[in-house]
Amino acid sequence: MSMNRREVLKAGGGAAVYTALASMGFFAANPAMAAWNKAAFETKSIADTLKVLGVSGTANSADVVITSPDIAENGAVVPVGVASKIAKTEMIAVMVEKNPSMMAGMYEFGANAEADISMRVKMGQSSDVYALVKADGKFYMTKKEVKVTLGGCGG
Amino acid sequence: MKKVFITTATLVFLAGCAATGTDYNKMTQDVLKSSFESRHIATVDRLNQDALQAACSEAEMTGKDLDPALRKKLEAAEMASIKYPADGKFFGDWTKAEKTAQSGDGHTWKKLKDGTPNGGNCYNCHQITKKELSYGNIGPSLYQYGKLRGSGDDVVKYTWGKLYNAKAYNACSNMPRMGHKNLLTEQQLKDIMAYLFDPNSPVNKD
Amino acid sequence: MKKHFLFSAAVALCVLGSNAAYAQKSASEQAIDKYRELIADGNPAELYEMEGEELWKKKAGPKNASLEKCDLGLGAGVLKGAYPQLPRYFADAGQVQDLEMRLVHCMKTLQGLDPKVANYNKDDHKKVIALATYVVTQSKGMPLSVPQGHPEEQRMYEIGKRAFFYRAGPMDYSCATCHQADGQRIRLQGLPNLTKNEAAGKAATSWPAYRVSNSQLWPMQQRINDCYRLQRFPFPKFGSDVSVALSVYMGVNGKGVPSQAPTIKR
Amino acid sequence: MASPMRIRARAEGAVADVRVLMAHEMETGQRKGSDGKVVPAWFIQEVVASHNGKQVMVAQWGPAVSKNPYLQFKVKGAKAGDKIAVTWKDNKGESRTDEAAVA
Repeated sequence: MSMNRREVLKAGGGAAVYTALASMGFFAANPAMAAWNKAAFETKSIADTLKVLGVSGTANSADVVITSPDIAENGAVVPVGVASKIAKTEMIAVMVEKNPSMMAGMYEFGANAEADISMRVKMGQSSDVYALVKADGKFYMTKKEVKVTLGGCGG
Repeated sequence: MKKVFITTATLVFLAGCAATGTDYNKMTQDVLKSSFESRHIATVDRLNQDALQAACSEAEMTGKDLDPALRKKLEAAEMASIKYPADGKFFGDWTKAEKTAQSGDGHTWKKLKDGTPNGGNCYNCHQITKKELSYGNIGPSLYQYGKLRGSGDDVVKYTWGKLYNAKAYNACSNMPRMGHKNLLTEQQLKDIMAYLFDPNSPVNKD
Repeated sequence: MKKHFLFSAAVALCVLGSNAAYAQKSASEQAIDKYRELIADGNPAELYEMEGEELWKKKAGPKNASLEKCDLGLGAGVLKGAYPQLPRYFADAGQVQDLEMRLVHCMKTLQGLDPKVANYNKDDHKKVIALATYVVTQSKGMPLSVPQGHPEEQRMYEIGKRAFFYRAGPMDYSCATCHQADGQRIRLQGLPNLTKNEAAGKAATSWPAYRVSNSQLWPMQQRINDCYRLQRFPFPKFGSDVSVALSVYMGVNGKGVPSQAPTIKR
Repeated sequence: MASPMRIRARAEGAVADVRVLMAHEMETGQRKGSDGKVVPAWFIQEVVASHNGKQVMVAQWGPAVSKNPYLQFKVKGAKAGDKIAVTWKDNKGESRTDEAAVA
């Protein structure tokens, strides 16, 4: 049942997409290596992350919406959704500023996907959650604060 | 709707009373004994009730108040258990109290790591500071405790007593007997006292 | 069916309307409600449900049998509606059993296994949880109806009620300390009033629940077990009578409430 | 062996809403186990989604994604009966692919 990555790419005819993504700098250039962008997951600040991703500047946009609770009852599972209404959105990245590994996830979209994802992240403490969006070659960023509380009984 | 619920609850209790109550009490004891096993310091002898626990369990199950004479007797015994600080100093270091108030550690099935003090579980039931939003409401708010009450000898002594053994003032209080049952150390109680009364602690200042 | 839903909606409205605490919900409590709403979909319990279905249908043990002939109270292999009528008295076992105990009973008698369930959420107990999750899912929305026909079932209710109010241990806590009044919270965690119909029914049918705080799926016995830990009682053994008695007490108090399990919780 | 995913895909007009649950520990590599030793990092790094064999989304994840990950995304032009496939691959090289039909 389980397929390795290359088989999936072949089966899905995704090699072209893969190359295209690699050229965008989000995946390692060498397809034989893991595509995972290690550097982007090791940054310690928003500024560093933007640098690693080759982002020189970002604009604010009301068309990028973060859906998350104001208070999370438990930091182990914090729902975060990001939707971009900006035309030609190619990528959404979700970052938690105060996490040791602040990059939570990066999503690259084909033309047949809507730029609208939801995921669940761990948060060690209350923090701003950032959404970085790339659309038509330009970058947009927005943020939302999520407070993490201690939920229930002790013991 | 509320009325319906009350009626149902009453019926349930009556049904319980109509049956041979003593037998069920004995059966409950037997079931408790066969159901639990000792783990670390939480040994099976914890299932044995003292007179106060037994009286309050019965009162809460039947929904009847304690007999006034019994209440008086129980409260007097608890009052006699209260030990005031030997050095006469009620106040410790308020900066150490927040940790105790936050923590729910201790007294359970697992040994705490060496050096970890028992927690007071305070926030589980009480609002204490403005900053901590995650607080329970089983006990009254303690926010601005000293600011609202001052720090006269009477209120200080009463507060110490309440922390040490809340049952001395209300036999079936939900609050644990923090000093009497050695749940917290005298020093921890002193630190909490300072937290509640010191005008510079976040309880009163924020 | 339609009528049934209308009825529960009416009950829900009444409860909300009569509950003063609801109107007073703080901003924090409302934010927590939003959080719970957001995590409600995509309950990882579904992963266990899939695993449980496999375990139910797969031949295993010295007798090389599946659990498909397991009698959960409504006849061999009947899943739908079985869970809301548990715990119940089983003549073949000579005792009142809850779902977890009954599953272990079937693993022993049908498959010839001797599942190691003493360690909660470890070893074979994880399989029992997966199986329980599969079983409860088949009865979602069906009304809770824990039987009280057999004298043993009645006896367990009476013992459960006494155990519920039984104060002991260094903190003098009983189950009732937290669960006999409306609108109470520990920290921000609302505490159901288990002496009342709606709250008792919801609580009785919420487990197994996926606990996001420790990423574990907990069945009812483990929930009760952890309450006793927080009460600073000794350790309730798997399948202990006190656990079953409390389940019966809650289940009977919650009669008629639609089953919710599996759920997701803090 | 990795446990199966739960994939639910529902057509809502011209768009299919896809919800995926994956069974994975998602160890951060920063947590200490009961023996006091650091539990090594073990988490899903890539997720690839396709619609009738055509890739729609590729995600890269870090260790901050919660245990037993949940992912929701939207596919344009997916109709009832269409196939949605999801593959994940973790940092140990293990992977899993599952498929579901759009309802």
